[in-house]
Amino acid sequence: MTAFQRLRFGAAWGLCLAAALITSPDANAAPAAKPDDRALTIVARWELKNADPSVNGYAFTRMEVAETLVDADGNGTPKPGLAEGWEASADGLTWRFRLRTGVTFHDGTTMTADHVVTALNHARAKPGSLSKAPIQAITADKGAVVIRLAEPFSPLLSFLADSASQILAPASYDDKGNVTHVIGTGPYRVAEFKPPQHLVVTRHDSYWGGPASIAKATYLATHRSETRTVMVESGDAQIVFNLDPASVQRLSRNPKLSVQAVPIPRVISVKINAGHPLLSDLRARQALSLAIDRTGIAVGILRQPETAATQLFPPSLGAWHDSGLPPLTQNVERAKALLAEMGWKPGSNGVLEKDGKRLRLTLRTYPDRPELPPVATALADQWRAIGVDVSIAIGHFSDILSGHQDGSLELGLIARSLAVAPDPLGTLMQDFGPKGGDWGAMNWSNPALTEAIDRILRSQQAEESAAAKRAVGAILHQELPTIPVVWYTQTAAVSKTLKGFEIDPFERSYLLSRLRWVE
Amino acid sequence: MTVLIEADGLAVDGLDSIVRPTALRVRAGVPFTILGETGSGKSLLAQAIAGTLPDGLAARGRVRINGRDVLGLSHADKRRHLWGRAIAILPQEPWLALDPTARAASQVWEGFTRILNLPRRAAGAATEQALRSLGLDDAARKLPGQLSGGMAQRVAFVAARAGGAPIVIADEPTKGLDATRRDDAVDLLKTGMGTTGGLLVISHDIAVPKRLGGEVAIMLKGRIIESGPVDQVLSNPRHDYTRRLLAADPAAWPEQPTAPVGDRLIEVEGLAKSRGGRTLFRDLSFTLHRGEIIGVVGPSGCGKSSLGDLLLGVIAPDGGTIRRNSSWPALRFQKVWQDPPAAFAPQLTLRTALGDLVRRHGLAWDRVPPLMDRLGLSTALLDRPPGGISGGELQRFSLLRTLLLDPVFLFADEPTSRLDLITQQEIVGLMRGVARETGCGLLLVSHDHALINRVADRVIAIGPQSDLVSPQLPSSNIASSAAS
Amino acid sequence: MIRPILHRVAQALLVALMVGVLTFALMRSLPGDMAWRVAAGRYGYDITDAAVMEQVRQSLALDQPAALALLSWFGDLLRLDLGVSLISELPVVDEIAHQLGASVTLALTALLLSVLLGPPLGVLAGLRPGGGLDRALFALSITLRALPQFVIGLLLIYGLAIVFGLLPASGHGEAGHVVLPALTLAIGLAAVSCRVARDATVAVTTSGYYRFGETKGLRPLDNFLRHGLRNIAVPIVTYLGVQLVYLIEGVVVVETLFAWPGIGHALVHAILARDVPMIQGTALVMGLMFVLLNAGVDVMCGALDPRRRTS
Amino acid sequence: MIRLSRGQWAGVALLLLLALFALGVPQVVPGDPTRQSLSNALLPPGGPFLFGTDPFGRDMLLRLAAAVRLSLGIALLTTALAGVIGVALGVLAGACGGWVDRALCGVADTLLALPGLLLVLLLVAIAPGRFWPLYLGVSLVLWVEYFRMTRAAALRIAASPAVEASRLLGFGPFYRFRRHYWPELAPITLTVGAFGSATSVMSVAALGFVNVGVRPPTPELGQMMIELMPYYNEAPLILAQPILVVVLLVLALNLIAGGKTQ
Repeated sequence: MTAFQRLRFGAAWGLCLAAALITSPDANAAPAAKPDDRALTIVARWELKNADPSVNGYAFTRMEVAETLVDADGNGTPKPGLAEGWEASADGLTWRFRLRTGVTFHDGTTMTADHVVTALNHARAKPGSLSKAPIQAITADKGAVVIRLAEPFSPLLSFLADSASQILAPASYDDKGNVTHVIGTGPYRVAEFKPPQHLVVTRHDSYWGGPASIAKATYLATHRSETRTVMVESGDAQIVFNLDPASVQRLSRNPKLSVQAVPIPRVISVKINAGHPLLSDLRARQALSLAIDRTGIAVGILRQPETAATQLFPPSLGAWHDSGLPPLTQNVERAKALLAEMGWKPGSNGVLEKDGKRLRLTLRTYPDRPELPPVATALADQWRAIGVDVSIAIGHFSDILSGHQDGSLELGLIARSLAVAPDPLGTLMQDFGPKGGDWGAMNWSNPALTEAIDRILRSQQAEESAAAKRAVGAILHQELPTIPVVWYTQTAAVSKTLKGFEIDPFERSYLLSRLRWVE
Repeated sequence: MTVLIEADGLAVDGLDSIVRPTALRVRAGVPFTILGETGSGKSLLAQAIAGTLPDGLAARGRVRINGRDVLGLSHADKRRHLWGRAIAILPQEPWLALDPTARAASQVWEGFTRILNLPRRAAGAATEQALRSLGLDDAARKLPGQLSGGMAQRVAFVAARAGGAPIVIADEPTKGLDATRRDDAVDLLKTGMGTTGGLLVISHDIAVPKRLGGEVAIMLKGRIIESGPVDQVLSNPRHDYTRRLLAADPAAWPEQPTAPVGDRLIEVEGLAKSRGGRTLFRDLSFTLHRGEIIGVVGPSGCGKSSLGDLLLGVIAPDGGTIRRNSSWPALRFQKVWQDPPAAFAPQLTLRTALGDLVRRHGLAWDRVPPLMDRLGLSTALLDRPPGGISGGELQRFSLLRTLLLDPVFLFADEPTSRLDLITQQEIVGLMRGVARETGCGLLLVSHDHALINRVADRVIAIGPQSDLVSPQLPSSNIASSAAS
Repeated sequence: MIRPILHRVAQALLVALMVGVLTFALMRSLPGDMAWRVAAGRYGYDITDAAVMEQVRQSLALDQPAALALLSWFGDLLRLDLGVSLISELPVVDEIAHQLGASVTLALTALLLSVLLGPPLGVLAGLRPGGGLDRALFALSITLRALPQFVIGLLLIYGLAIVFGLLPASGHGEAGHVVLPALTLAIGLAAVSCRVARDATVAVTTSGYYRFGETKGLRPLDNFLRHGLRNIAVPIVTYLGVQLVYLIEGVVVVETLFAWPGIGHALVHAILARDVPMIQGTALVMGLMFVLLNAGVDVMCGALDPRRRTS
Repeated sequence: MIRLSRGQWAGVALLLLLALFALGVPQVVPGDPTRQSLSNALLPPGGPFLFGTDPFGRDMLLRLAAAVRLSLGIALLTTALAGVIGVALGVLAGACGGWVDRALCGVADTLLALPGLLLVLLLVAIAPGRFWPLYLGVSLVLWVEYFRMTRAAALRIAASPAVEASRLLGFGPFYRFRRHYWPELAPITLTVGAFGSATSVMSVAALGFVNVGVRPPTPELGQMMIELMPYYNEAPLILAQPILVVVLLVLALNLIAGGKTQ
């Protein structure tokens, strides 16, 4: 290189630097397009994996790409979806679903009963609610879909509303029945699907319910809550879900944003190994429950006083919540007395001892839900106040499941959705059945509870069902196979440039088609 | 004759006055050498004239170059303007002064384009010609790392003079060169000067002014104690120091009687050694006796040091045998190194280092003071680290520590090449004395034929082309073919 | 020129071997049952239970002996087949191909920004050692080096994105999105490279040849351009090779922070989800990226420094 | 033996101050750094708690002191472990040369082929929340640096006339290590050690950031930052504390390393 060339190089280098400094802000300049064409960005924590409905179906129903036969309202009550209506036979074994007409898939195909049957059969073959229903056959019959059951099963409608049971066009599946492209019927169609972070959807103009207002939306999965908060604060995203508690207060003071919080049927509870020698005694479980300062945790960590759990079922679960139950409260003295009654005596460092053994337990939890580790920390501290030495192991959530299977789990702090399908019954059957459940009771069962659940399953009458539901609640409240700590609220921060935003308590949909830009 | 450089009352001030007010004149066509030992201030004087004094030092007095007062120049840039145009400043160590990442030709070429402002093509031609005139055609495309010392020296010379400066200031241009290359370098300078140029050379080596001729100034402790035409000053010195300096030149040393032969110490037969695929020597056979001094000469890199290390058993021969007299343990075969500071652990005071040695071998410390006395070392030096005393003193210490072990064989590897002339004479004298008095066999390696000539009983000359030259020649009979 | 290439090829093979054996051994010895992790990674916490896990276990053929699994992985690697992700059931190659682009964009932008920021400032400081700029830069550099990457990132986000609203904080797809994460990496890199540049400048300007250039009569600018620049650049570029480690490691942290859908992000997730083929694939690609970038540095060094070409 | 510059002294002073803080606070202020009091959450500094409290009402003063103890402890242990191994093998390789050197260099090169964080991440994943993978992983990364620097110096020293002289004068290998190698290696060890400690402090904090580091409620600086990060607006002074402490720690170590770059 000659000196001249070098000089030129130097000049170029200076220019580059200047250019980098000057031009980079432009990249963020507000889009100059018409308001109608503005794209919406939604950020939440769940990463995208693949197009399989049993794996990622929720993402496509939330973004309103795919729909289910049965929909659910804000209380979890079934309502017509792609099915206009349905009838059950008197014995409750045959269900007939009448399909909505004029529904087209995004590839232009018109939806037929055969398509629906195919989609449902694919769903049954995969993990998910439908695989757990006692279904004998699904058939098409004169434009309707007929499902035959082996035994009466009241939560069927709710299971059909599960996102894993979404109805996709035949072209969505490959030879092996795996979904390669999500071709649904919803108001939005997939424009771009790039796991693990991106899902871009555009308006489906011939949607049976009429076209949506917002033309384009992007779902962006962002793992860290700090990053999500920052994105809505900086205006990079318009809607952000799963705010961490500390950010809720800060964001609510932000004049450009509104923060919404809606109680959802998810509860943070302590899963207990009732077969563990230290925990098999009901008094031990009661003592642990009495030691918990639920209000303190709700205020101090979740920053929402109303989320302190007074029983397992949150008020949002209507029929299941029993306001007559005595609320779970903190009573440290009573807790200590119960433990003393069992023969535990204070030892060194205030930790209780019996027969030379210290009252020491491990609480497993996982960071996928950002609230869990802080709640675990608070619990450990509160339990130490009654002389129980609890150490915390933060790991992967499957450690709790495998701990359940191999019996090594002592305590687990979990955030359990009571309504994967809108009706919690399915979850309860799974969690508190005679053999316990991975996410529920461990080494604990109660025949009365099993019987009550069975009654609900078979019941065709609302009153009988309601009484049985109260019985279920009472037993769980009394026996404490899991100790409820706080209920969940779904939080979201929304830019004030949007109107019509609502949180679906069952987290089935982001209700995009109801949104519009503020003029 | 034109006076090119004219200095009057030129002094350099640092923390204390380093160069006292000095006057000198450099005339066209007459080389001028400043001769002095390390620390005499000779380099500073040259730097003061050239305007290259390091930061923190200031020159005062008056310097005229081509009749122009340069010290008084208002702006440093104007001073700089003389560089390359009026004066060419030749660097001390040319291999360090050439840009290691630029090819030789380009380092010359830039003088023609940037200083003489020749167009590219003309500069290229000028470069080619300048290099060819010094036989450097091959060097043009080479990087400094690929040049030999002599070639680097010539490239630096051409590069320094490319700007066309008539006056050359050369600071120690022969440092680190063996005798032949030294003479080449001096000749180069002299030829380059021609009849109209000026030449100011700084040197510690008497051989330089001898070969250059012209004028010489002897410098001692910051002042010129004597100056004048070379013939006059060197043949008829007036100052006592000059006389000592001249006497210290090995060529002027008195002839010494050869020693009577003692017991056989080391017998070498058919010795061969090669390094990096190149044969250093082969079929080398000789015997070293107690009290005998064998000199080894040859150009640098010829394997002189390897020979000594072979005798010590530090490295193994490729062929032939070395039989050491088994009456003495290996510990009594010792070595003295070329660079005294490198041969001592830098962090230890000499007292600790010697104390360790005394303890290691269960000797008595009592033996140290008399030896120090004999080597002319003051006890005050003991508490200093090796870096805190002069090279000559340190070399005496390295002699001392070997003497503590009563050596029967001493390998002295260029023991005085980094020392001033007078110190050299003293050290060599001591070694010789030790050999004669204790009956220690001495293998003395040096690039200085004259020195070996005066000291050694017998000489081994090792040359690069001739794999082996003249074993066991009488000292008067050094093979001159050993030059490169 | 042959030796460095051979050296890099050997290094690449070493990376493949190490990644293969290490990740395999480690993942096999990880606590907990792999099928659990895979099921969890695939279906999430609301659906995963023992039944789902059992289904996954059967589909994965996890009972295969470890040695056999490792061998088959190497065999597949020779055919450039990295297997199928256990979580998404998509080919690892496809996933990485998508993520690699994002990571390379990020890494190269960061490298470019750091080269624009660090060395020029360092050279300026080095031209006047002990001067105001030198001391200020020293303080800045040592402070920045004391800040963990994620703190730099968060400070930048809060500063540039939230308070001033200059740049998008997070996301991917538009050109502006790369600036903050790249800047986060670049600041860390520049904090070090400016010191390297400064030291190199001091070393060069006090060197014999630089001095000789001056006394030869070259004007200061000529001397700097002809003898300074190249010699200063050599250690800086060489040091880039050292910094690549920091870059690759930084990619892991910064991608997580900025939700950048790159390979570092994928690696962390794969480790948490125990997706062995993905871990091996991503670790391998990251290792190879490291080797490749190093080879790039070699080439640049060779271009800059003729000594490398001749020796 | 090691002459420190002014900057290095400043680093040593700062480090001593931090160590004094870490060790002194528990002596002066009684209490437990993991003790929660949700009613005292996020109190500002200067009130009943000198440094304020975190969202769990834990005393920041005690937590910081404990976190510094932990960070310094890990740093000290890992650098010491890596230092002993690295210097010993470095001298061995440099002084012996030959196949010993080639073998050890091969091991080091192999480790260098992969970015260190990857190694630490994988190791930490084996036993989440435990300390030993942290120690092992960080040491495994650090010793290579010691090894390379020590080996380079040892090669040079081994070839020096001083060492040859020592051998000829009848001194053994231990003497040579003590008098020749160590005095020159000590400053290098100090520099590498200070850098290594800084790296260790940073790595542990970074692992806390990706939730694979030390398990809560043990106070750890990186984790404290992440816990407090959401409160940046509400309690900036609380959040600033762990950040400042990390910066001071690493700054002190970098200063001791002499502001060098490598």
